[in-house]
Amino acid sequence: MNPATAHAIEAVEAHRAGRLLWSEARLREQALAVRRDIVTLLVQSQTGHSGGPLSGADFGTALFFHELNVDPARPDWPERDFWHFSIGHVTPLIYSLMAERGYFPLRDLMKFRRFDGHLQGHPSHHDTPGIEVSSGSLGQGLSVCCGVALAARLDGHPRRVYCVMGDGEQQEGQIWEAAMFAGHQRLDNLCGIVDYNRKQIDGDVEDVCGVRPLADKWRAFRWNVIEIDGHDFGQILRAFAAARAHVGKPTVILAHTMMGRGVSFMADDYRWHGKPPKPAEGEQALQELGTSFAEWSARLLAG
Amino acid sequence: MNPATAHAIEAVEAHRAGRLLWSEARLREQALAVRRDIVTLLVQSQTGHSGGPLSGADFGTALFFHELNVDPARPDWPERDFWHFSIGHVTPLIYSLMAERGYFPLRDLMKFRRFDGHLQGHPSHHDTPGIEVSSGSLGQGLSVCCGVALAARLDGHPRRVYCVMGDGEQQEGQIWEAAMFAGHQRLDNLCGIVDYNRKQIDGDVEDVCGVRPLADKWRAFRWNVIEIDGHDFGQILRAFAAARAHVGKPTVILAHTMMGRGVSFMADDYRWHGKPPKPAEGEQALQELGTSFAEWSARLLAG
Amino acid sequence: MSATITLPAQVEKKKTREGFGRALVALGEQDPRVVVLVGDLTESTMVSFFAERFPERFIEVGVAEQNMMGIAAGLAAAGKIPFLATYGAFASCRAADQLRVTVAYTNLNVKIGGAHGGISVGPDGATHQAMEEISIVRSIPNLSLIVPCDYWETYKATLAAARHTGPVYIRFGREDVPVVTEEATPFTFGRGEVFAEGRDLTIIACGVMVYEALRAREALLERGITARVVDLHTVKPLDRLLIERCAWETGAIVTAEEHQVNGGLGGAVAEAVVRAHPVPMEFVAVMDRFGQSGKPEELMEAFGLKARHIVAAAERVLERKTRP
Amino acid sequence: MSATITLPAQVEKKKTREGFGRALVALGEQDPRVVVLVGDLTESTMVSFFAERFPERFIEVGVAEQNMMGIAAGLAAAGKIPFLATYGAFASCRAADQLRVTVAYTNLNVKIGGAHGGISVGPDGATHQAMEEISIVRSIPNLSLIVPCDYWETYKATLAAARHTGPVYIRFGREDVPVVTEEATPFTFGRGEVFAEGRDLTIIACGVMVYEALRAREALLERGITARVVDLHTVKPLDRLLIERCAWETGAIVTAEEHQVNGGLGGAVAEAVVRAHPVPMEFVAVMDRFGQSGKPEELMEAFGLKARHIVAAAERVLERKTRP
Ligand SMILES: Cc1ncc(C[n+]2csc(CCOP(=O)(O)OP(=O)(O)O)c2C)c(N)n1
Ligand SMILES: Cc1ncc(C[n+]2csc(CCOP(=O)(O)OP(=O)(O)O)c2C)c(N)n1
Ligand SMILES: [Mg+2]
Ligand SMILES: [Mg+2]
Repeated sequence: MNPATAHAIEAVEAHRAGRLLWSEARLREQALAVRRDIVTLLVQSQTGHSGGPLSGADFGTALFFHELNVDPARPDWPERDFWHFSIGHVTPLIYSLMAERGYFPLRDLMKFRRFDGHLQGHPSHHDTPGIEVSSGSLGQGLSVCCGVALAARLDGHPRRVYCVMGDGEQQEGQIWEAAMFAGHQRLDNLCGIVDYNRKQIDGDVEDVCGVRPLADKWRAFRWNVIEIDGHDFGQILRAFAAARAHVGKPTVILAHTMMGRGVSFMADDYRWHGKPPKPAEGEQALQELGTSFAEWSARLLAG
Repeated sequence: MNPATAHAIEAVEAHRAGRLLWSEARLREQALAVRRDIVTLLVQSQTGHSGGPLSGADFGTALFFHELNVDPARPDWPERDFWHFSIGHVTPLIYSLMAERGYFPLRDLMKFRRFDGHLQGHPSHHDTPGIEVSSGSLGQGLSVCCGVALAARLDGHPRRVYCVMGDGEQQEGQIWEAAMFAGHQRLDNLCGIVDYNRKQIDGDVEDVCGVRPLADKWRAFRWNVIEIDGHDFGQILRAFAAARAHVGKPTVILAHTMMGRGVSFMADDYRWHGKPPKPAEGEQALQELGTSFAEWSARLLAG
Repeated sequence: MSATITLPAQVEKKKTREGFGRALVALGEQDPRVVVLVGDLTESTMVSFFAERFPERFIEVGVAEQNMMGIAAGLAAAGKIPFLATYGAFASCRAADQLRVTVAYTNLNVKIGGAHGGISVGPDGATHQAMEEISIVRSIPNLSLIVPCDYWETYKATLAAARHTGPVYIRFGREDVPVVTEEATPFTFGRGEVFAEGRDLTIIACGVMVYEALRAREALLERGITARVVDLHTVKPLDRLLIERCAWETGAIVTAEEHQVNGGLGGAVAEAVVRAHPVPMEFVAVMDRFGQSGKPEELMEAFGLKARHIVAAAERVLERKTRP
Repeated sequence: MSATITLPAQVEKKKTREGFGRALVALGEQDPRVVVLVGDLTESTMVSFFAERFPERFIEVGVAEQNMMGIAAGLAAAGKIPFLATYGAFASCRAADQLRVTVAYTNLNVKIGGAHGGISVGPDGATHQAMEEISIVRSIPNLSLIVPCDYWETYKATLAAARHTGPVYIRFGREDVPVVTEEATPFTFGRGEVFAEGRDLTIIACGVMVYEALRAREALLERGITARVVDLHTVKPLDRLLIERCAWETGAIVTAEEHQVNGGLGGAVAEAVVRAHPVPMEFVAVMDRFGQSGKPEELMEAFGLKARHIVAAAERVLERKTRP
C-alpha cells in the first residue's frame, strides 16, 4: 500500500474515539513498561510464562496503544474492536497490556495466578473484565474471531477483529480450518498476528514440527500476508494500516520476533517459554530493563 | 521423473509378490466391474453412498489391481502395503475393491449395511477382515497413515502406505496437522490420494468452503504434489510410479474426478453423494454400465 | 400439573430432527439474533428450512466441527444466538475441547443441535450412532442438556434452549419416532414430566425410550403392575426433586435411554438416588458396546432397547424391591 | 490378599507423572515395540526420561493432539505399543473423536497418558485442570481407565497398561503427592484394593484422594468410626464385585475423586450400587464447576477435596444409614 492511502485511512479512522494512535516513540516507552510489568509480576507470582509474553510485548503494545478502538472503562462498549489472544498462556503480557491501558488497576498484576486475585493463569471471561472469551487450549482463537468478524459483517458493524497466535500454535489443525473459512468468506475485517518467535515448549519450532514456509501456507489459504520485524514499531504500524486497508481478504501479520526479547539471558531460549524468573534472575532482568523489583513493584502496587 | 527411472523402479518392485501390476486395459475392465458392483449393492441395500464411490472407482481399481502389495488371503501378511480410506463413507467402493481382489466372497456385497452381514455402513476393523483401522469420522485417516509410515521407517520395512481422502474432507483441520507432520518427517513412503470430485454433501466444495488452491496448500505443507485426471489410467499409474520414486517428501495425488462418474444421471451431481439409486434408477444405471441388476446380482451371489 | 399420556394403538410417527428444524424457523422469525451454522449436513440435520427462509443468517462452515463450535462462540460473544447443527458424534466428540473451553468455560450462549443420537440411526453404523453424548455433556460445567422424546418435544426444547441464557446441547435422532406428546403438552426446561402415574415403580426415560416406557407400562398393567413413567427430557440441570420423589413414592426405578450405560441418564438418576433415598434400580441402555449397521428396529431389539426389555427390567427391579 | 496401609505422620511426596515417566523407560528396556509420542510437553509429562534413553523411539508430534492420537493408532496398527502423553484436558477432549472412532472402535493397542488431572494442577487454572476425563473415557466402549493414587501405583499402572491388550487411559496429576503405597504393594489391573479395613462405611477413592481417604479414616477412628478404604485405581473395567461387597458389608459409601461429580468415579460406583445393593452414598468431588488458579492446597481446600470433607461426608452418610 502506498503511504498516501495509508494516511488517508488513518485520517478516516482517527475519529474513532477508542483509538490512541500513539507515536512510535511513545509506544517504545510503553513497551518497556510492559516488559517491566511482565518480569515483575512473574517474580511476584513465581509461576507463569516468560518467553512468549516478552516476544509479543512490542506488537502487543502497538495493538493496544495505537491500533485498537476500545474503551477500557466500558469493556462492553458496543463500538469496540474485538481482540483475542488465542495463545492464552501469554497472560503476563495480556494482563499488563490491559492494566496499562486501564481495564483494571496495575496493582492487580501483583496477584497474578493467585487464588485471591482475578487474574487466572489463562484468560478467563468469568474472572477478568475485558476478557471476551476464555482461552488456554491452543488453536481455538481464530475460529472465535471468525465468528465475531462474521457477526460484524452481518450487522454492518465497522469493528475490526484481531487475533494473536503463536508459531508453535500453527501446528493445531483448527487454525487451518479457521484460516480456510476466513479466506473463503473474505473476512477482511479480520487481522491475525503470529508471534513468530521460532520457539515452543520443546525447542525450535522447526525441530518440533516445522511450520515453514508459513507465509506460503497462509497465502494458499487465501489470506493477505505481511511479514515484518515484530520488534520494529514502524513496521508494526505500517502492517496494521495495510491490514486495515486491504479489501477482500483477511490479513495475517507474521511478526518475526525473539522469545524472551529484552532480557539477555532469556533471549531466544525456549527454556524460558513457561517458567518465571527466580527473584535474583528477575532482579537482573529488571536491571537490564532499567529498573528494579522494588521500584517497579512499588509502581504497580500504587497503580 | 524420467521414464527410464520409472521403469527401473517398476522392475525392482515387480518381485513383490502381492502386486498385480495389471495393464491399463485390464484395469479399465475391472473398474467397470467395480462400478457395476457399487450400483448393484446399493440397489440391494437401498442405503449408502453413490457419488464418491463412483468418482473413486478408477484410481481405486488402479490402487488395488496394480499398485498395492497385498495378499487378500492373508490380510495380516507382514509384507503387505497399508491402504486406508479416510473417507469411510465410500464403503460401496471399498468393499467392491476388496471383494473383487479376493478379501471375501463377492456375495457378501449383497449384505451391505445389513444386520446379518459383515459389511458395516462405515469400515469396521472388528467386522471385516482386511479393514485395518475403522473410519467414518472424516479427517482422521492421514494421521493413522503417518503412524504406519513412521513404524515402517523405524522397522526398516519397505511397505508403502496409501491414504484416500475426499476434497470436502480437506476442510478438516486434522488433515493439515497430519500433512504438516508428514512433510516435516519426510515420510516418502506415504502417498495420499485426494478424490477431487469438486462436490460434497451440501454442494460444490468451492461454494461450501473452498479448498482452492489445493495444490499450493499441499506444497506449502512440504509435499510432492501430482495433479492428474483421476479417470485416466495412464495418468494414474504414472502418478503412482512417480510417488514411489519420489525421495524425501510424501506425495499427494490430486485426482480430478467427477462425482457419480459412469452413471449419466448421477454425474457431477452432489445430490448423489449420500443416497442409493432406487431400483428403477439402478436398473437404468446398470444398463448404462452394460449389465442389468438381474445379471450382475446373479454374478455377485455366485461369487 | 402433569400431562397424562395414553397411547392409541397406532401412533403417528415423525422425525425429532424435523422438530428442531421447524423450531429454528419459528425462532428466526421471532428474533433477528438467531443464526444457524451447519457442518455440511444441511438436509440431514433439517436446518434446510432455516437456510431457505433466512439465507443471510445461515452459515455453512463445511466439514470442520471444531471451527464451527468456535465460530458459534464468536457469534455469541458478538451478541448473536447461534444454533449449530451436526451429528451428535461430531458435536460431542470432535468439538469436545472447543465445547469445554471456548463455549462452556466462557459460558457463551451457544446452542448445539446433535442429530443422529442413538443406535436407531441404523444402517450408517457405529461411527454415526452417537451414544456417549450424555456422559460427555453432563460432565462439563455450565452446559445444559435436553434429550427430547418426540417431534413436539424437540420443537419445544429448541425454543426453550433459545430462551435459556447459556450453552445448551439438544440431542435428537434420525428416524421417524412415535409422537407421544402434543403441541399443548407442558414442557419446562429443567423439569421432568410425569407422563403416567403409578405406584410400584418408576420408569425414567428420555428420547425415544419414553415411548417404549409408555408401552412397557401398558404391558406391566396387564400383569397388575402400575409403573409411573417420567419423561426426563432435561438431563442437565437434573430434576433431582422429582427423582427423589419417585424413589420415595415408588421404591424402585428403571431408567431407559438410547445411550451407553456408563454415565448416561441412568448414571445421573443413580447419583441422585443414592444421595437421597437409595432404591433398587435397573438400567435399560446400551451395554458399553459400539453400535452396528442394521435397520433401526432390528438394532433396538438387538441392543435391548424395546418395551419388552423395560418390562423385564421392571420385573427384575420389583423382585429386588420386595426381597428384603 | 490386600495390603493394609497405615500412614506415618510425615509421608514422602513424589509426582505421579514421574511414575509414568520412569515406567516408560522400564518398558522401553523390556520391549522394543514400545514407542512414546508427545505433543510439545516433553518435560512436564516426564516422557523426557524415555526421550533421552530411546531417542529413536521417541516421536515429537508438536501441538496437534488429534494427529498424535491418530499417529499412535497407526503405530499400533503396525504392531507397536505406543504411549502418548499430553495434558488430560487435551487427551480426553481435543482428541475425543479420534479416541472414540480410530482408537477405541478399532480397539487398537494405544496407551494414553493424561497428565495434569484434577484441580491440584494449581496456578495454570481451569483450562489445564482436567476434571471431565473419567466421565468421557468411561463412556467409550473398549477403553480402560486407570487413575492411580501415587508414584508407585502410577508406575505399576503404566506397566499394567502395556501388558493389557487394548486401549488404556491413565490419568495422573501434576504435583508432588504423598506416596501411600510401596514398590511391593499389590496392583492388579481391574481390581480395587482394600487399603484399610472397616465396618461402618466404605470410602472408595482414586488418585490423590486415596491419601485423603486414609487420613479421613484416621480422623473417623478417633470418633469411634471405622471406615474401610478402597483404592479403586481401575475405574474401567469396574470392580463391581468389590463395590457390591462393600455396600453389603458396610452399608454406606463415600466416594472421593478429584473430578467433576457428574459421571465420575462416584457415578460409576452409584451405578453399581443401585443395581446390586442400594445403600446411602455421599460424593466428595468437584461440584460441577470449573477450576481456577491458586496453590494446589488452597484449591483442594476450596473445592472441598480434603480429608475433612471426606469426614463430613462420612458423617452425613452414617446419619442416613442409621435413619430408617
Ligand atoms: C491444545 C493445547 N495443547 C497443548 C498446550 C500446552 N502448551 C501451552 S503453550 C505451548 C507451546 C506453544 O508454542 P507457541 O505457540 O510457539 O508459543 P510460545 O512458546 O512462543 O509462547 C503448548 C504446547 C495447550 N495449552 N493447548
Ligand atoms: C467428522 C465428520 N463430519 C461430518 C461427516 C458427515 N459427512 C460424511 S461424507 C461428508 C462430505 C465429505 O465430502 P467429500 O470428502 O468431498 O466426499 P464426497 O462427497 O466427494 O464423497 C460429510 C460431511 C463425517 N462423516 N465426519
Ligand atoms: Mg513460539
Ligand atoms: Mg468430494
